[in-house]
Amino acid sequence: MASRILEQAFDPWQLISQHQADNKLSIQFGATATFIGTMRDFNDNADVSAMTLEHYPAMTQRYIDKLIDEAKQQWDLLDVLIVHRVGNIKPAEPIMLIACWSAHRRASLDACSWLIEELKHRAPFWKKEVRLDGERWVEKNTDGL
Amino acid sequence: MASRILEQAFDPWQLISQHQADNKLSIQFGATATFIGTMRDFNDNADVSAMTLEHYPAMTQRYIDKLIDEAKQQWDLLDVLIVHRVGNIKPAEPIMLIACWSAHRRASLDACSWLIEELKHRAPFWKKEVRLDGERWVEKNTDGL
Amino acid sequence: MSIQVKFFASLKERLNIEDRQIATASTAGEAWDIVTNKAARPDNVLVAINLEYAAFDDAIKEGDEVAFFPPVTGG
Amino acid sequence: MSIQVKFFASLKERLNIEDRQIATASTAGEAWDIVTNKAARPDNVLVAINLEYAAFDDAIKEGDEVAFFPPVTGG
Repeated sequence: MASRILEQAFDPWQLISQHQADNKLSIQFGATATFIGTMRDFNDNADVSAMTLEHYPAMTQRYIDKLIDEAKQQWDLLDVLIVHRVGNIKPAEPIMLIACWSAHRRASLDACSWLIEELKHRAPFWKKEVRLDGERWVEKNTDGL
Repeated sequence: MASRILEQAFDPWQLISQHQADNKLSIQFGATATFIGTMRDFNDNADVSAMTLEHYPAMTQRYIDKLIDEAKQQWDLLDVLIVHRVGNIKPAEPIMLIACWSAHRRASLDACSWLIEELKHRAPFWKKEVRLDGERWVEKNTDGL
Repeated sequence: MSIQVKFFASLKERLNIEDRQIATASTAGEAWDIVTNKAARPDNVLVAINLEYAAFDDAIKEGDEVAFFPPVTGG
Repeated sequence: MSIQVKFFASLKERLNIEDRQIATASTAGEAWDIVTNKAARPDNVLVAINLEYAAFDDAIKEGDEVAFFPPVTGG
């Protein structure tokens, strides 16, 4: 299990691949479900040229680790990797990576979906968009979209 | 959109990364959901040392492409990649890769889950396990596990 | 022109038939009977005609490909 | 010992306060009032005490860290 807050752009597939190689998941996992959230260049129809992600460093790391613990209690997971970007983000850069490994598919898929919503609606991160018409804090994440 | 049937072991993260680089998904996708099914070394409590995946070549490719079309009709997807292994498979080797790209998270997550079940329960592939007690055709995939 | 009849996986091994050509048959079920010499049909056997799922009663014609196989177990 | 009070994101910008230390306060709400000079509390403001979600009425003591922030928008 691992979580990282990164201030630099990252390659999600490389991080997942590396995590899987570094952690001896051996041959017990049959299922890997992943989700990558990436910065788009438009939101609410206003062009967004960049984004700043602020967070509450001490609480963020703790909160994400708590989410991983809760996911492990709810589902039979062999491993979880969560990476969340902070700082200045450009379009097409990944913002969030969630990867769950389990013996059977339902656990990793359900845990991955649950972690997405928890990270979006509970973890202390805040997005500010740089738009054609100026900067704007994102007030609310969409529900389940 | 792409689908491949492979007779050799593949690195799922490398294939997803390559597909994303090759296809100009530009910066419109905000969500990528993936699922990798990997060969475990045990099933029904009997050690499995290897597996052979037989398929119906002409129908398989056509059927997978049809599933991708159906997924595109049901969800707002920007891209889909499906890779399925056939032939002789060793433990820890990936069997199936599904990756879905969409603007918003729900489409890629739901399409990915749907494609898993369709591939497991409808696409013409058959697993034969090499076990301690001999070879055995897998008679039925588990339901949603 | 003839009808191509194929068997896969456990069904292929059990019947010991992989691929046969027959001159004609009016339904997939008749093709089964001709090729297997009227072997009993397992309850769960699946049928495809020209690479699409079909039923034993579905009509076939010369030039078609008919396949019989057990429940699928991919993924 | 003192109480550390933090503000984040739009709340930090609007109040123009990032980080303050106050000598004492009995609840998170009292810490808000002291630091913001009794600014109105937005309906949706969130409170954390020692890195855990809490409420304005929750008790605090010296040495604690209290944070106020708007709805989160990560992921």
